[in-house]
Order: sequence, then C-alpha cells, then structure tokens
Amino acid sequence: MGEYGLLSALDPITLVEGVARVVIVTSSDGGDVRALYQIMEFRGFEKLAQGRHVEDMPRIVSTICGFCSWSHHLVSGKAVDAVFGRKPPARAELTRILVNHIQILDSHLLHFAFIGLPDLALWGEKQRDITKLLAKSPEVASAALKTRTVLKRLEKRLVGKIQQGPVVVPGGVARGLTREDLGELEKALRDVSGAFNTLYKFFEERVVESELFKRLLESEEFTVRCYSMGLVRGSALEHYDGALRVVDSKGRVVHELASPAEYTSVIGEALVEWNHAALPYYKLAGFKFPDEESTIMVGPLARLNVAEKVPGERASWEYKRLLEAAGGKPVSNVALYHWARLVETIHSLEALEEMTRDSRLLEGEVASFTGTPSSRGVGAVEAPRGVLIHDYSVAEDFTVARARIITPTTINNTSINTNLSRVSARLVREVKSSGRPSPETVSLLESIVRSYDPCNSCATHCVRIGGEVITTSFTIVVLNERGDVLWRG
Amino acid sequence: MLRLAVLPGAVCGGCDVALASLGERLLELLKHYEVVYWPTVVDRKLSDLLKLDSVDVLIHMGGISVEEEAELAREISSRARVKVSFGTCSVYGDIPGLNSLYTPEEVYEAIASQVDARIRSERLGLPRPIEYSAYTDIVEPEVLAPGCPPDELVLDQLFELLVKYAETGRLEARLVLLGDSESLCNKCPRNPKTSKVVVPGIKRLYEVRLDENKCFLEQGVLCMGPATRAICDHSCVRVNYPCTGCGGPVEWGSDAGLSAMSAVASALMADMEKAVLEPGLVGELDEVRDVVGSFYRYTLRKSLIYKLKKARSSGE
Amino acid sequence: MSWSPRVVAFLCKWCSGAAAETAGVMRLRYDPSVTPVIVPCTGRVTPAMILTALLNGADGVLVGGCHTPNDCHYVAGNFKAFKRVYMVKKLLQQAGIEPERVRIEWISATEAPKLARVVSEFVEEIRRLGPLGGRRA
Amino acid sequence: MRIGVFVCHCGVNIAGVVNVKRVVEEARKLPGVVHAEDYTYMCSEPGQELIVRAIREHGLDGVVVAACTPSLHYETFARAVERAGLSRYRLEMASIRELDSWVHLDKELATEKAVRIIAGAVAKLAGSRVYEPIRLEVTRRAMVIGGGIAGITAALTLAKMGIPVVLVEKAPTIGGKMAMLHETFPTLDCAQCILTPLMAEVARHPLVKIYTLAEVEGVEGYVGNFKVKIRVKPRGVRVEDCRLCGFCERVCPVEVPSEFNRGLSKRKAIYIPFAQAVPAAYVVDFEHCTRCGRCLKVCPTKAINLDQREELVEEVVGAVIVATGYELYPPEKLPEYQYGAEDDVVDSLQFERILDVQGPTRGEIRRPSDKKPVKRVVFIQCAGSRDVSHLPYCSKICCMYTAKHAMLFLERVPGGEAYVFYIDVRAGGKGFEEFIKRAQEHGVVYIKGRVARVYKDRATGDVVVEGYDLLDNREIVIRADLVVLALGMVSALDKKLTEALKIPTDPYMFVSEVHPKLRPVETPAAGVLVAGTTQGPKDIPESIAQAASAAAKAAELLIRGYIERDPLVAEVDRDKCNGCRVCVTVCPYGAVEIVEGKARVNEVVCEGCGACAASCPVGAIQLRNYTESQALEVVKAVLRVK
Repeated sequence: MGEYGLLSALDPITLVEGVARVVIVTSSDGGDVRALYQIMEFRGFEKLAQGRHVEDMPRIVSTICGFCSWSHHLVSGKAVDAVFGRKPPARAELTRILVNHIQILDSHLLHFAFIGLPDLALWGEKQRDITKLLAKSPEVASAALKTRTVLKRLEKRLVGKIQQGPVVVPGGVARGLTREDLGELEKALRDVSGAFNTLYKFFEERVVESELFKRLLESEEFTVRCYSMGLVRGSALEHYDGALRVVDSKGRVVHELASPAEYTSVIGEALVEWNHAALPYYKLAGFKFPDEESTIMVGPLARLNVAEKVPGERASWEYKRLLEAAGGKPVSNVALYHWARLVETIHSLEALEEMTRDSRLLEGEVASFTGTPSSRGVGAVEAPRGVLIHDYSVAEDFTVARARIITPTTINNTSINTNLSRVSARLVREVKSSGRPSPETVSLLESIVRSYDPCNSCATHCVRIGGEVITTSFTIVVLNERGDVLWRG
Repeated sequence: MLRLAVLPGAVCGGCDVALASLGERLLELLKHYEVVYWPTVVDRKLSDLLKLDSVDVLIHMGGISVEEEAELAREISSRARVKVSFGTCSVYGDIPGLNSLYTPEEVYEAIASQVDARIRSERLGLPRPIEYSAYTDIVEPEVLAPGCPPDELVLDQLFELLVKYAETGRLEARLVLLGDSESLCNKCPRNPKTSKVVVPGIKRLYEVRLDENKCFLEQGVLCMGPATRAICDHSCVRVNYPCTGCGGPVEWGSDAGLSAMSAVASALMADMEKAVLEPGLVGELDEVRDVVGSFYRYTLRKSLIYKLKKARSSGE
Repeated sequence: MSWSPRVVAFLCKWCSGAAAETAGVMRLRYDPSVTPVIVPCTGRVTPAMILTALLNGADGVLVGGCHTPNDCHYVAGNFKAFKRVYMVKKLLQQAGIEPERVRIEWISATEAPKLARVVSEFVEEIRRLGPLGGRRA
Repeated sequence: MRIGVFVCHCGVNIAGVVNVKRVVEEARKLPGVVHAEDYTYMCSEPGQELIVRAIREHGLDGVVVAACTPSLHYETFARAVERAGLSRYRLEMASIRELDSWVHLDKELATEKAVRIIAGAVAKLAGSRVYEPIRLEVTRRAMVIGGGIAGITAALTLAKMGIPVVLVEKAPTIGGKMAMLHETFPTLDCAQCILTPLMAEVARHPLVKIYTLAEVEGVEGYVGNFKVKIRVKPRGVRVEDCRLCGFCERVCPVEVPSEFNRGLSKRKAIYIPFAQAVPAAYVVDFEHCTRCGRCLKVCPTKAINLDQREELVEEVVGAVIVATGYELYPPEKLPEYQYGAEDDVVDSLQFERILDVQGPTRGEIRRPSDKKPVKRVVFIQCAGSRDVSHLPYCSKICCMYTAKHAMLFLERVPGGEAYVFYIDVRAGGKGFEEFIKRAQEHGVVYIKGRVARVYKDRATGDVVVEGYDLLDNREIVIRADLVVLALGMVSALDKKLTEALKIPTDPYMFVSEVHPKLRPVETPAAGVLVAGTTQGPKDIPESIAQAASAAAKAAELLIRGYIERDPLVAEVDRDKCNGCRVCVTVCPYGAVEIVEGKARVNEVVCEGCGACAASCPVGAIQLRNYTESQALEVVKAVLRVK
C-alpha cells in the first residue's frame, strides 16, 4: 500500500490519551479507508517472566489485568500444572471452576452495567457512562453498584483480595473452601441475582425493544463474518477446561484441539509496525489485514457460536431467545455481545448456585504432588473476553525460560478493525463533506469498540504503557495519506 | 465542590477496580468531590481535564513507561494540591518494575522473538518507551497508598483522609504513608510470638504441602511478612498463601527486599549451622533460584540493587 | 587519570581484624587500595552495608571473619555472615553484576600472612574486573 | 558535633610512611571535626595531656585518636578523655599504624588510606551515644548439678572460697561413677580411698547443701539470679535418724538387682548403695517396695517412713555448674558381642565391680554364669567408640582402663591370660604410655583388630571370640572365660535439662562451650558452666581440673555480689519491633526473648555481637554504638574521601 509508505515517516499524534486509539487512514480518493484500533502498550510480561520460579507465575501474571486477574491466575496455574505434570484433585479443580465463574460473573456484570447499558440506553448523548445513568435511572445504576459491593466482598472472602488474590498452587489450590465459604457464596448469589434481575428487566425494556437495537441488528457495519474460537466440553458451553474448537463463518467445525498446546497449529501471531501488540491470526489463512479470512473472533459471541448447547435451564432458554433474535447461528452481529454476556451471566449464576450444594468442594486433598514434569506447559481458559492462553517453557530448575501469552483482546483486534473500517468509510465521507462526522457515526464507532469490551491491559500485557482499561473513552483520529490530521474526536 | 482527578499511568486496572470497590462510599465522596477525570469510570476526555488550571486531589495509578505518560503525570501533578500515589505500581513500581533490569529494547525483543511473522506496514506514531519508573520517581506525592491493589485497610484510610481533607483542607503530615506502620508479622495469626522462628530449609511452592496454621517461614516457605508493611489484614496468609510483599517496606525509603533477605538467611537452619556447615547452607540457599522475584517482586525499582545496576550501566 | 580500585574490607575484631593487626606487627605488605572497617563480628554485617559500599564507589567488598565451625567469638556469627553474603552474591549475579566483587573469607588471628595474601589477591581480581561504576560523583 | 582528631606519629612508625601533616589538614575538612593536631607520641603523658587540654579548650564532645590499635591503647586514651570529663564512649581509635603505616611503603597511598580510616572513625563517632555501664546484683550462691567427682570438686572449691553451694544429685548417694571404680590408672591407687574422703568433706561442709534423689525440674531467670525448681524423690528414711544397723535390709523380702554392682548382685528394696554412701543412710526403693511394713517394725529409731511424698523445692542461685557426667554406651546396640544374651560378657564397669573387694564376688574373679574361676579374659576396646555407625568419637579413657583391667587381672590370677582387641592404643597423657608398656610386660596380649563375633560354646561353657589380627593378618579364635567390653562414653545429659538451662549440645548431647579454646568451661548461656564428662570424654584428673576451673569462673561472677558489664549491647525500639522472632532465633546466648509480643534484650546476657541487629527485617533492634545508620555512614565516609 504505497500511501502508507508516506505515512510511516510521520508521527502526527503528540498526545497519548490512554492505550486505546482508533486511527482512521484514508487514501486521497477516499476509496481506501481503514481503521486501526491501535494498542500502544509495552508492559513486557514476556520479559519479566524470564528467570522467575515457574510456580510463582500465577501470582505474577494476575497483575497483567486487574479485571480478569483471576483468568490469568487460573490459566497460568493450568500451565504450571502441565509443567509439573500434575492433575489437581477433584476438590481443587472444582474450586478453580468456581472461582472462574465468579470471574466471568464479575467482569460481565461490570461491563454490562457500567458500559453496555449506558452506551445503548444513553444513545446519542455525548457522555454515556454510569454517572449519567445514575441521573437518568438511579435504580439501575445503584443495582449495578450493588453487584460490585456484593461480589467484591465475596471475592475478598474466598480469595483474600478483591483481585490478584492467590488461589492456585502447582497441582491444586492453596486452601480448600469451607462450609462457611459456601454459605457466603449462597448469600452473595441471592443479592446478585436480585440486582441482576433489575438490570435484566431494564435491558429487556430499554434496549432489546428499542428501535436503535433493531437497527443495529440489521447493520452491516456491526457484522463480521470470520472464524469463532472457544472451549467446549462435549459440545456444550465451557469456560474452564475442555477442547479448543474453531468454527468457520458458516458455523462448520474446522478444528477441535484436544490439548491447548496445539493452539500453535491454528493461531499465528504477527507483529505490525503500527501496533506494539502482536496480532493473532488464523494461521492456515496466513496473515492478511484486515481480512475476515484470517480473522478469529473469541469471547461471548464466539463461545455461543462454537457451543451447541448451554447448560442450565434459564441460561439455555435465554440462549435460544438470543439465537432467534440473531436469526440463527453463527451469530455475526457484534451488537449481540451484550446479550451474549447476559446468557453467560445467567449460566454462571446457575452453575454457582449448584456448586453451593456440592460437597466435593469440602472434602479431600487440595493439591496433588505426583506427576512427570516436562519442559513446557500450556494452559487455556475462557476469560470473560475469550480464549486466554499461557505457554511457558522452563529450565531444569523450573525457572521460566520463555513465556508466551495470547489474550482475547489481541485476538479480537483484527475483527474489531474489520467493523471499524466499515463505519469509518461513512465517517470519512462526512468529514470530507462537512469537516466533521455526525454524532451518530461517532457513537457507532465507539459502540463497536465497547461491544467487544476490549481489555487493553490484557491486550497490552506485552507493553507497560498505561491507559484506561475498559475503554469508555478513546481518541479517534482521521488522517489523510500525508498524515495530516483531518479530524480528531 | 472540590475537584478530584484519577490519572492512570501504566496500569492493569486493578487499582481502578479497587477504587471503584468503595462502592456506595463513592457516592459519599461525590458529595465532596466532582470527578473531573477518571477514564475508566467517567466518560470525560483528557482535553477537558487539561482545560482546568487546578485540581484539588489527584489520584495517580500505575507506573510510568512512556515519555508522554511522564509529561502528563508531571503536568497534571503540577496543577494538583494533593497528589495521591495509589497502588504499588505508582508507589514502588510493582511487578512491571521487574523489567527495570532491562532496556526497553530487550523487553521488546522478548516479544518480537516469539511471533510467527513481522509485517512491514504503515507505521503510526507510537509513544516513546522510556525506562519504567514509579510515579514517585518523577513526582513527590503527599499521600502514598500502597497495595497491589490497595486493600480495604488502605482504602478506608484513604476515604477518611479525602473526606477530612474536603472538610478541613489540611493533611496530617507532609508525607502520609497509608497502612499500619508495622510489619505484617506483628498481627499475623500464625505468629505464636513465642519460641524461635527457625527456617528448617528452603522449600519452593511446588515442593511443600502448605500447613494452614503454621508460620510459613517455619515451613521453609519464603514469606515477606516480616519486612512488609501491614497494608492488609493478611489477605494472602488468611487464604494459606505466603506474603509476597506487595505492601512494600514498613518505612518509606527502606529496602524491604534486602531486609527480608537478611532475616530469612539469618534464620535459615540457625539451629544446625555447625552440623550442616557451609555446603549444607548453600544447598538450601540455592533453592532460591530467583532472588529478585522472591524478594523484590514489587519493589525492585526502588532497591539498592537496581540503583547499583543503573549506576553501573550509566558508568559504562 | 588511571583508575585504581577501591575495596572495603569488613573485618571482625576477633579474627580477621586481629590478623590485620598481626600483619602490621609482622610488617607484611599488601595492597593499600583496601580500607579496613572493623566490625564487632561478621554476624553484624548486613547486605545493606555491602550494597551501600558498592553503590558509593567501592569496586569490591571483602568480609573477613573467624573460621567455621568453632572459631567465631560469638558462637556462629560467621555462619550468619556466610548466608547473607551468599545471598548478596546471588542477587548481584541476577542483576548482571559479577558476584566475585564480594568475597567472604575465614582468617584467624594467627593467619596474618593469609590476610595479606587474600587482600592482595582480591584487589588483583577487582583490577581484572575493572571499575564497577557505582561511584557517585 | 565538635570532634577533635589527634594524629600520632608514633615516632617514625607512622610518620615515617604517613604524611601526618597532610592527614591533619584533611581531617580538619571532615564533617563534625572542629580540631585536629598531631604529636610524636600520643600515648605519652604529654600526648594525653594535649588531648585533655584540647577537649577543654575547644569544648570537644568527641575524640578520634589516630594511632595504634584499641587493643593496645584504648584504655589509655579512654582514661585520658574521662579525665577531661568526656565519656569513654565518645572516643574512637583509628588504627593507622598496624592497619596502614606498617603494611604499606607507598607514602602517598598510605596517607590517603590513613585519612579514609580516620574518616570512618569520625563518622562512627558522630552517631555514638553515651551509656552507663550495666550493673547487676547477683545472688552469691551457686548450684552444682551432678554429684560425681567433678560436681564434688566444683562444690568444694566454691565452698572453700566462701560461696554457698547447692549440690543436686539424682542418685541416693553422691560419688557418681568413680565410686564404682576399683583402682585408677595410671597410678593404680584405690578409687574409693581418694573419693570417699572428698564425699565426706563436701557433706560436712557448712556452706554445701546436698539434695540426693533430686532432679532439676525447671529453670527461670538468668545469670545472677536463676530460680531453679528441684524435684526431690522420697528417701523413705530420715537420714539423721538412720544408724545404718541394717535390720531393715535383713527383714526386707524384696530382692532386686543392685545398681551399684551393675546387676551382678542383688539388693533389697530398702538398701544402702554402698558402705561409704553419702548421705550415710538407707533408702527405700519405692518402685519395688511392697509396703509390707516389716522394716518399720525392726527399725530401732523409727527412721523409716513409707508414706513420704516427693516434693518440689526452689533454690535461687547466681550461677550453675553442670556436671551430670556420663553413661556407658548401651551394649544392646552391639549385638555381635552377645552382651545380655551371655552372662559372661560384661561391661567395663561390671568388671570394676568384679575386681572390687566390696564387689559381688568379694574381689574373686569368677564368671557370672557358673562362678567358675576365670583363667582367660578377652578385652574388646572401642566397643561403640570410633565407629561411625555408633559413636564416631574416641571415648578417650578406654585404652587406659582396659590396660588397667588386664594388668590387675594378671596380678590376681597367676597364669591367667589377658587378650586385648584394639584399633589403636591411645596413651597420650602423663605416665600413660609407660603404663601400657607395663601392661604388655605383664604379659597382656594386644591384638590389633576387630572382633567379628562372640558366642557361647554350650559344651565347654567358654565364650568364643572370633576376631581378625591385622598385624599377623590372620583369623584368630580365642576361647575365653570372660569377655569385657570397653564401652564408649555417652553424655548422661537429657533434653529437659539442656532446654531448661538454654545450653546447646553437640549431636551426642555433650555440652558445647562458648569457645573451645578460650572459654572451655563456659556455655553460651551466661552463668551456666560445665565440668567433667558432661562436656566430653575425660579421665578423672581432667574432670577435676575442669571442675576447679568452672568453680573459679562461677566465683568470678559471684564473688563481688554484682556483675558490671560493658553497656554496648543490643537494644530494641519496641515501637518498631513486630515480634517476628528472628532476633530470638539468631541470638547465640538466648539474650533476646519476646515479651508482650515484642523483643526484649537481656542486657546482662547479651554479649553485643550484633547478629540480631543485622537480621532484623525492620531495623527495630540495634547494637549500641554500632547502629545500622552508623555502619552505613562509616561506609559512605571512607568512600567519600578521594
């Protein structure tokens, strides 16, 4: 692309506002428009992991992300188990699954209440956040805040800290849960379910029924036809363990990897010069950008695409409703992300509800000490935002020689850009004609990013540069081929 | 109404979550403060913040890792009456500080060396990575709130402090280090406060079945408790995991890693030194393959060893 | 100007320190780049003292104590020192600084010649390693 | 700070190499230094006067003397500064002679080094504080635990110095192992003849209080004031009323093996260990007594009381001497020698009893099994000793007493044969080598080699000893009447006592002394001393010598009624302390303990090594006048100088 050559010489952005930045580049004729969702971080966990005691990794990597710290903690734990060749006893395994569900619950509710709802419910307004929502519909906002307090209290109780708390040790967990713990869980679930129903009702009435939502569901700009990847157990929705399945844009199963270690046969990583974070892509298609053929999507939508059923009465019912609204599988409209999160939230609520009665959580060993060590260990879990993979190689003394970390947000980067590019074409047209885009268009653009719920601290685990994590706000910059700023939001 | 700004540097978001977990008390704060900037929670652009010539309280989260971040932190700090360094990244550098021993290039190479493809493409301006530092390395805050992330104890104290400041317009001291000024050991439920604490040998976490009541050091498991400021209610110890030292040193400015190292080494096999002799002791000490990660996981950026390394490389 | 090494030697007053006195009485010769700092016992030497020395311009640090297992005037201070110094060396190594810049030796009061030899050898080693660059201008 | 620096020329000793004038100039530039001068001989009268005058004229509050070493002249200059009204803790010496001018030739470099050394001293002084000496009132009374020859000697030595002594013995009589011996090497004088007068003397001594059948239950306090709890078992016989008539013994129906004769004879349930026992009184063996009451009836003085209870008494003493002695290595652990299985395999102490005229056989040497006179004896040395799977150490006395045994046997049994299996013969000691020679001249056959096995020939009743002669390099089989095992020595000390007294031991329960050369009778626990075989294998003269020296050390502590100590010990900032216990762990003297959750230093016990200070994770415990900040300042100071 010749014109980018020109661009590469220039550094038009003097002000960095956080990590998230959408840069839209257009050719003179406006024919070639592409949006780059740019992650500029450089935190370097791959480097700082080197030389660490591998068993310390679960604690260390949990600071990659303060939102899905437990996902990183757990997946790292699984990678460490693999290194020591240990299989956690049932009690430990269940404890981890429980923790993982709480992670999903926490993150989904946070995004749904603090970003999803405001974004859709306050459509068209300049400031679309919880504080505004608080003014508009206090009962919803306070319900949202309530879930925070309850969950945080629960997490503190179970894992000591509200995040970055310790759960796993090689081959198990540090401590087994007690009857009291489960009692607390039960109480918390009651409160959360209560608050959740308020949110759910609001979503039903104010979002699903809204003209806007219907419009978005038809919007081509909100559509992406690419591969979906996720864990499945049997063929049901799974978040902690199971096989890594890939379905194509037609919904056909193209891969089903029994062991996460085989991920390298499906996923490649490319380093481009406009981004610090590597871009994962569908290996068999080779790296093309932006191109749905080499794009893999992970996360709630992808999970619903790879799975054939969702356990749990209410969850599976909600799942069916979603599919109806989507007009069947595979689901390719990103506006449905919010709904997909609802389905999973319900699923986790139901799963946890069941676990409060599971006596296996209270009996038996908490860790196993037998197994044949190996020099490499790979783990995969479903983080709230999608498949998360940790891949460690160790020296004989079990210190980390090499660590590779692939996060959902980096995987989704290309599919985000696909959607963004579609809206950008319109945005550029508006900018060229009237000098500024319409609020509607800007909202669309922001809305796309928000539905993906990109977790930039995850994405930027490889980079230290900070910035807001859940992107409620980010810069949009429009450049011409010479790199002049045509417009900045 | 006072102005409160929350400025993230290099963060993971944990601090955002921690601050947000004030929950209903946030609303209490909103009675005294207008949140003029908090990108994670409030949809306001940085440009809005930059329009203000002053803010009353600035809460800075995260470390500093790019030129632009440093400039921004300095700029906003210069306009703030009270600067709160929030979270261990901001105060001590935290885990990203482990990269302090490497250059940004070395760090980048670790990533680049693993990818399947390196694509020549358009090159958009990316922020200039500088050597990672804590917020406290470039600005002198009035309040330090350590913790990875700050725990209830610290959040409570900070909440009190902010409300008080809103009412009185004054702080207790020129530099306030939150948390209790004692080490975690002092109130540790596992510290019998009698007898000795002989470290029988050093065990790595994969080698030991953790006793839920016994002092970790007495199980041969490294615990930073003795040298770590009490900024939590033994969060980790309570769930049967040794303290890893995210609270930093008990006193601002001291080197927690060295103190802990000296304490542990001294107590190691104190009762059988003459039986096992140097080789026996070396055998145990070598169980610690990763000295930095074990004793400096959160405070390397502030350590003597870092300063030495720095002085060295600048000397070369 | 040409660089000359700086070495700080923490010598316990009972053994290595006494050996240094005897070395004087015997008029033995050793390298003057070493500054002796007499401590009550090597068990009193902290990692902080060693790193502070390196950070303030010392290119090497020598710790001299009584022979193990039984010579320490204070029963086992020398073992405490040994363990701490060993950890400091590991720390230096990990930070990419030659651990050879810190050395611990057991030298009894009667071993004045050994003291002289160790000191000169150590200074030679530091010369070979070159300046540490920890010097604060 | 107003510090004065005084640089000594020591004639040409220093000035010949170090440019003293320059040192003085440089010293003036050091922070806190307000005055500096030099003089030919600082230690001389005029030199000292010059310091005194300077302190007064310049109002100095600190003095650094750059000269020789503290070991030579610290006292000299300390008195000088005290004359000028300054505390001795405001004096530092910079050893620029031994550590500088005497070891370097290069004047330039030596001069720089002198300045660095002085800079360090100045920096340290800047952080020094003034302290009063520690003074502690002590209880002028000592306790000796163990009434063997070592304990008796220690007790008598102290008593003769006028220091009251409490002697605690767990047996019914004092005398210990020596009382069992027949004759002693190398002089072959009778053990009882030299021991029993001492036993009587100590019992008579007005300043000695003896507890028999007594054991230390617990110890509180520390040097100067130990509160010792003693458990005293009932004797069942009022000592003062017992006339030793022996009626009780005769009527007593219960028979048990005699400890004193090591099971080779029987005694009654009411008995006297041996004729010269002290206290001279019978004792009831309550373990075996059936309480039939016959003795009560026959006792002319009604001295017997079978309902006597054991009691717990407390004694307060200023020092404790541990002299608990030794036991023989349990022969059951050496099954190849058939001890216990065969009556004709005996241990060395049993053989002492066999030789003894008061012994089970009235001194006639007969085999225990069938009382047949013994013609051939095999002595096996190093039974347990010098054997990694048993006792890696040498028990030291076995070579000598075996030679003694063999020689006495040959004297008693004309035409008898004595064979000794040995690894090495260790006869390092006055008259020892000669003694071995005599034994060999007497016809004792020494066989270098180990015994493979010992068994009884049922037909002949012989004990057959199969061994290997390393010198002749051949199997050797001896059909003997009696086999005597020279069992190794093990400490009689138990954990209960070592823990109560906070004294460390080696893996074989022998007490570890503070310093094996310089302080051989002192344990790391201040005020606790050790004598005799409790510290390691010894013969009688060594035990006696050590006991006397332990007594002297105890007297040193007690004689003045108070102890005065250098105040430069550790102290705790209790606000900073977190009770992590590391200091308690590293202190070799048990001088630090956790009180109300925080560390507290016992100033009297602390020796001021600073190990605790260097280990404290929060800098709460510091060594006076060698605080961490002082140490760091010294380091920076010496490096700051060009």
